[in-house]
Amino acid sequence: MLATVVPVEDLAARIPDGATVALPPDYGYCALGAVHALIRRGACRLRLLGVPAIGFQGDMLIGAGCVETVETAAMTLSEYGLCPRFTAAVKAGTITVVDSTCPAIHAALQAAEKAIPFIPLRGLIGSDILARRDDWKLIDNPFAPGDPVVLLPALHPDVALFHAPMADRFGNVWVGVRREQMLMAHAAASTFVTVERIVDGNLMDDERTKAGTIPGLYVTALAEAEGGAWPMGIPGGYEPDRAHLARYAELARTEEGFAAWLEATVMSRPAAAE
Amino acid sequence: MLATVVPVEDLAARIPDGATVALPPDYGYCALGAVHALIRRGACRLRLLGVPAIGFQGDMLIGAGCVETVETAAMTLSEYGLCPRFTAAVKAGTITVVDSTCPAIHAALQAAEKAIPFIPLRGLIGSDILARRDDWKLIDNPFAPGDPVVLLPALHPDVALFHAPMADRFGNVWVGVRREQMLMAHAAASTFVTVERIVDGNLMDDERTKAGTIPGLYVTALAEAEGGAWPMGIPGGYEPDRAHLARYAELARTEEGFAAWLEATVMSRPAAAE
Amino acid sequence: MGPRPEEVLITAIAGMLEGLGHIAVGASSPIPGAAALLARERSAGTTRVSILGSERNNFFTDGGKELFDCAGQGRIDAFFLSGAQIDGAANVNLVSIGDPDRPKARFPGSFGSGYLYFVVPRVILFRLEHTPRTLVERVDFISAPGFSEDGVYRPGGPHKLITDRCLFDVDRDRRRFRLESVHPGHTLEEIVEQTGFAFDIPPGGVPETPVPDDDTLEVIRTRVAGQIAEIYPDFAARVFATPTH
Amino acid sequence: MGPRPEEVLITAIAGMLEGLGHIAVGASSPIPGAAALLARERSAGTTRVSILGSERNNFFTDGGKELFDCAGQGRIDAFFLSGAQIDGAANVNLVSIGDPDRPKARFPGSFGSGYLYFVVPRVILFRLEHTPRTLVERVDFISAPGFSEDGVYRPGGPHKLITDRCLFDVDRDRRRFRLESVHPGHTLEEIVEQTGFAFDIPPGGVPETPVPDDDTLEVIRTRVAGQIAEIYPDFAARVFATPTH
Repeated sequence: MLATVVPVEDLAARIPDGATVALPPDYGYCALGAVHALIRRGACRLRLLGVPAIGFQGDMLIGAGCVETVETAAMTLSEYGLCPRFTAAVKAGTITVVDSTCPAIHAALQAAEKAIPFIPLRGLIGSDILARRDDWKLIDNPFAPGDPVVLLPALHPDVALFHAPMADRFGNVWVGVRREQMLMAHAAASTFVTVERIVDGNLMDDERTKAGTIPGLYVTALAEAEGGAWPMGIPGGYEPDRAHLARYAELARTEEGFAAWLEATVMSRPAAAE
Repeated sequence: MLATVVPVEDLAARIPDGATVALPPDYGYCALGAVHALIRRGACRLRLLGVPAIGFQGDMLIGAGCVETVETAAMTLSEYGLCPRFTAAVKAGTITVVDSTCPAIHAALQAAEKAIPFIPLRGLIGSDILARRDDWKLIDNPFAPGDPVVLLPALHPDVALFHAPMADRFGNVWVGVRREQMLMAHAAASTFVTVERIVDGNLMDDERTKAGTIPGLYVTALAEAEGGAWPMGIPGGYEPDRAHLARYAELARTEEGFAAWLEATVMSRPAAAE
Repeated sequence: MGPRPEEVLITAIAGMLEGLGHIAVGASSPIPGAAALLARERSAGTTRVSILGSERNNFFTDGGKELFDCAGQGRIDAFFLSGAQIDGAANVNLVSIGDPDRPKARFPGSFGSGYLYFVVPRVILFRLEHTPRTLVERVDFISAPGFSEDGVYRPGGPHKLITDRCLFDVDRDRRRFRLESVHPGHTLEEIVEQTGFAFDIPPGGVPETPVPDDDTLEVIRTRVAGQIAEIYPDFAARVFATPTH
Repeated sequence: MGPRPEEVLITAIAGMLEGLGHIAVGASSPIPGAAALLARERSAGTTRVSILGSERNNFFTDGGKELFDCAGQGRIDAFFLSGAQIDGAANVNLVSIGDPDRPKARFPGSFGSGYLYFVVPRVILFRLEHTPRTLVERVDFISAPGFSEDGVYRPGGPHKLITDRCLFDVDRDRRRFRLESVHPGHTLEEIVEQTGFAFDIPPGGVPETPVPDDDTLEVIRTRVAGQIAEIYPDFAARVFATPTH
């Protein structure tokens, strides 16, 4: 069955306002081109889910006013510091942050992947993460009374959005060891992927590439976007544009600086589909 | 860190009597050479766990008197019919069968992999599988009262035993898409693997082989055993020895026939380590 | 040459699969497999077929659990189950006859039935041996129940029961089978006699199971036969005289 | 050249890791990373080190969840945690200062601390800025609690707290820190003044943190520096004058 292949702007247009959007961390494969297209189309009320953390792409979406809530284990620009638009929005109270912890996000997505209503997780007891999560439950282990354990409800993102080095015409997407992206695709209702290139043949035909491939079954639509992670890099592909990232981190410290960055980098870029 | 590499007989010697041993189905990579060595060393009281089903290797171990219980979703020789020694043992009451269903075995191993005490699973309610499992619990979903759901306790095998096409000197084992073997290795206390060949270099260095590789961290010991799946085949490698398998299925219909097969095929083979 | 019995079954099953997005077929199921491939041929590229237990046609990449996870996610629209016994309440037995602890007969086991029957919307029960021994009043062991109490999570369940003699529809409200059609060469009397459970017979008579038209037969014997031969060479050689390789 | 402050820390931490089978180090942790590599150098091939957030040194193949699953399985013996605040009960805050809903300061978030602190036997708390602002009486937000009630599953917990001024041991019974040693160039008075929480001072005086001997320095500056430069080139260039590439 052939994949639905669309331009990047169309991919972004398929992500509705108000959607819960699962995003990979900066060290994964981030679909920055599609994120910029989301900003250009004026997406709003997005509910971001970090799998398990979010970096530049989340800060950009927040700065552009696209975001209502963020559930994540962390928001960080790593060696470039804190996320400035995120920090400003939290302090201003314009977004809601739902603090989580990495394994809770993975586990709750696995619950969605397995179509089970909840999943237990060790740890968390006595933390303010748990204290502030009305949606989590502390129960007594039914198999061993006297053993308190936290239950997390399954996390069902509306959308998974990420980038990958390659896909084929059947929508099979190679992510290698970045299996949190496979988990996102399994757990989400819709999965949108940008790829560096669409290759000939079928990634399932070689046992080695097959082992790191998300079957097209889970992929709603693909866009071919060479350099689609820019200004992030892709592991094993190209390096991040460190100068641009440093400039972003610097400019985004102020609303005006962010607005200038946004205009120059995102808004003034001709949309491929226009 | 270098892997522990031993002869096949030594690998089998490290699997203690009474151990719960997780085994892959016939369409996976089965370590038949090691299973034969287990029979030669007179292993007993083994508790087999099919992940999720077992075929020839289980029937051989049962016929040789090595097995006390079998927990599995199925025991089958597929196109070669029912498992004759298993069927005879069940009828004679000399082994205990714990009937399960495929996703329950996968889910309970995932619970062990995640170090969570239990995991829910849909389905099962109203089945005799559930009715006969004292170790499973039916609870009311704490997030949605009135929604009954089954909880399975984590399944912690003592041993995972399987074959693979290749490993490297660091104990990294390539299984490709046979990720139930990775799950077994994550869930088991000890993992013993026979491989067709130990390759030079490091399987983690190539992003493509890395995606289908079990890290050496989970591998207790390796044995190099070319043709170590015989008389089973390995997918993408060699074909099963269909004539031998058909002869086994025929001979194993009687205790005498099985004994003759055992003597000719297993007991009289010179043990590599002797 | 007129339609063979297998081709009637393939066509009847393909009719149950029309317009579905994703059909999964278990191991060792050549007729359901061929039916799924026929449905795919007719879908103009909108139907996906996963055939399990076949290296070449297994498109899953997340281990043995993925089929079940995928079904749980609602991404599998139809699946096939068989049973050593199937009863009038659509219960399926894949385990044993008699006391399960000291059985008179022991079968392989339940496989994934205890789960898939609950979550796949169209589970097609398929049993070629239609006798009072296989279609029983009450199964000796419930691998998977046909119906569930109110409140039990159950988006899936039985859709049809097809045998070598006839096709039954499922009345989910009455929790019974209803005879839908009788395969060519078989009779209502024979079916009543050979069925161990009570079932409904619609007033006004039961039609014959439609035979494939010439176009359908052509597709089955060319494109479907060619694909199925890669997976089930013996079946294809026997039914379609496809050369094995 | 004598030992640099970083080399004293690396040596002290490596001492906490002796004989362990598997040490995991989080992202952006050059000193813990170097200490783990030093422990590995001394282990004669029995210590495994996983350095996360580094493509080259990440040996996991099951996605982001594997680190946590692996730790839960008891396969990780030591890990490092830091905190914007750490308090006298070993609670760690990685989230915010003030009301979390309208914070005065907001940090990245808890990452995996709310889990790893519970399951890794030796969690080494590491905070280079030792001031009353960072080492506080009571954290504003508990990302991960230092200790747990009886009955809570907790095979892991705090093992040591090391700062740029000193090393604290953990008294699990009294649920407090106890000063273990003072780094060269620092004083007990300074530490009391710069620590926002109460801690125990063993009677009879507190020793100076041992400095690495010449053999250790040699290993750090050659084999460890070479490996750490691949992961943290800036750190290696600054501390060891290792050429960047």
